[in-house]
Amino acid sequence: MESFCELTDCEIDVGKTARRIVPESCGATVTLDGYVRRFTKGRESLHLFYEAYDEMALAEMDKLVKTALERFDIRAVGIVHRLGKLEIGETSVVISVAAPHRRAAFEACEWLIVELKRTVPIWKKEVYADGEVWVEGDPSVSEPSGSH
Amino acid sequence: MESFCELTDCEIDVGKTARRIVPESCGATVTLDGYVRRFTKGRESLHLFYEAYDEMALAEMDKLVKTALERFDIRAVGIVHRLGKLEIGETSVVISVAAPHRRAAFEACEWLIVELKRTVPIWKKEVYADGEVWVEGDPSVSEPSGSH
Amino acid sequence: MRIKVLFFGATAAETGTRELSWDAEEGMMSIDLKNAIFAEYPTLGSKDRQNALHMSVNREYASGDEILSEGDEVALFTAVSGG
Amino acid sequence: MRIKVLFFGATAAETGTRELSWDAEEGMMSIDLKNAIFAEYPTLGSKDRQNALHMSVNREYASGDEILSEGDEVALFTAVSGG
Repeated sequence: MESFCELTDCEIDVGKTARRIVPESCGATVTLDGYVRRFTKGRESLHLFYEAYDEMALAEMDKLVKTALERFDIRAVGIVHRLGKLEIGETSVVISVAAPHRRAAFEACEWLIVELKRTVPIWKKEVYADGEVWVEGDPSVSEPSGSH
Repeated sequence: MESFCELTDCEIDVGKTARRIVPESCGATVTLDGYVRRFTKGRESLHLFYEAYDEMALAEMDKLVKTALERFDIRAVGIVHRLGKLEIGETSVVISVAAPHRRAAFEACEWLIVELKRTVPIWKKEVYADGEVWVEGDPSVSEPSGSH
Repeated sequence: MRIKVLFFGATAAETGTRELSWDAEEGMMSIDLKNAIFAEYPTLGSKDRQNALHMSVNREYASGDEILSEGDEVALFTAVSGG
Repeated sequence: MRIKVLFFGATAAETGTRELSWDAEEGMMSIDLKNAIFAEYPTLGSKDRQNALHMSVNREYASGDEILSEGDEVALFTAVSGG
């Protein structure tokens, strides 16, 4: 069973992504589907735009998967992050974790999204009716050098 | 946005199920996909068979959804449980939880599967090459009268 | 009065039936019906096993002290194993 | 020696460029290149803002004490906001 990390400019099929990692030794897959909210802190987004440092983002995602496979009793991980222009409600990121037992899958999935948001070089631009803003991550949680 | 609980004799499309509950106020959906393991405690299952006390199972699932919506900062829940004969790898249960923020979705999804396994009147029969066994839940965790 | 009694999964297999109409005395408590069913179906197993079975009355988990009425639906089943 | 310098998102918007070839002295430390870039692009903001920027060298997060070599790839970017 192969884990995978991908960046894509196309719409993500969450169900298909999750099903790609199901090994026979497993009993549960936990999937996080993150998508574009219409309102952020009360302000309405028209759409979002994601940009990545592609090669480094893939390398950092691979590191996260490797660490998760060592750290949790899980068998496979699939991560897909969308890039480019996203409409409201479209999926920006999917993280699926398959495990023999669900507890480890929940833990690993949540750990992976926290780490992805902290370390993987991808940036989000929010586009409003009256302008646009590149969102900066929380610097207090984003100290990637401490984790590698 | 409507939450839903269903029993079905047909294959479950996990991705479609998860997408039915996405409201605009949300940013994350966490989905548990539980499926049939080939091996349970080292013994190989040919297939599984699930049976429910349908009306009571739906009523108990509705109670769980209601409690989850009160207890966690989530907006919608979708639960589908498969009944009848299931082949190895087929999905037996899907629980999807949509929330403004992912933390509550993870918590509620995990709480719901634990409670579902404890209180919802559905039973599993494991069919082996040399016989079949109705699985009994863990009586130490299954004391539903205490929770209602 | 008539009580509808249901069995599922293991209890259906052990009693060889899924549904029956039980003739009960007016005002019977659910625990007494449960014990009467155990007396009728020794295949439901030992006392310990019986204690591990759950009972519902009208699709709600029952504690045993429910007073039954004509047409009530009572089910006896093992600890659930869905999911 | 030539160093490939990359900007993304906010830093690309602020410098008006996404990639440039920087002529650096042999054996330069990454922190010194970072400071030279800040001197060239004051639009990258205040000292505090600069301190909040991340640097990578050859697609690994950098601490500043890396010795640079011909052809290295250095990127400057804000705290990440994917997910």
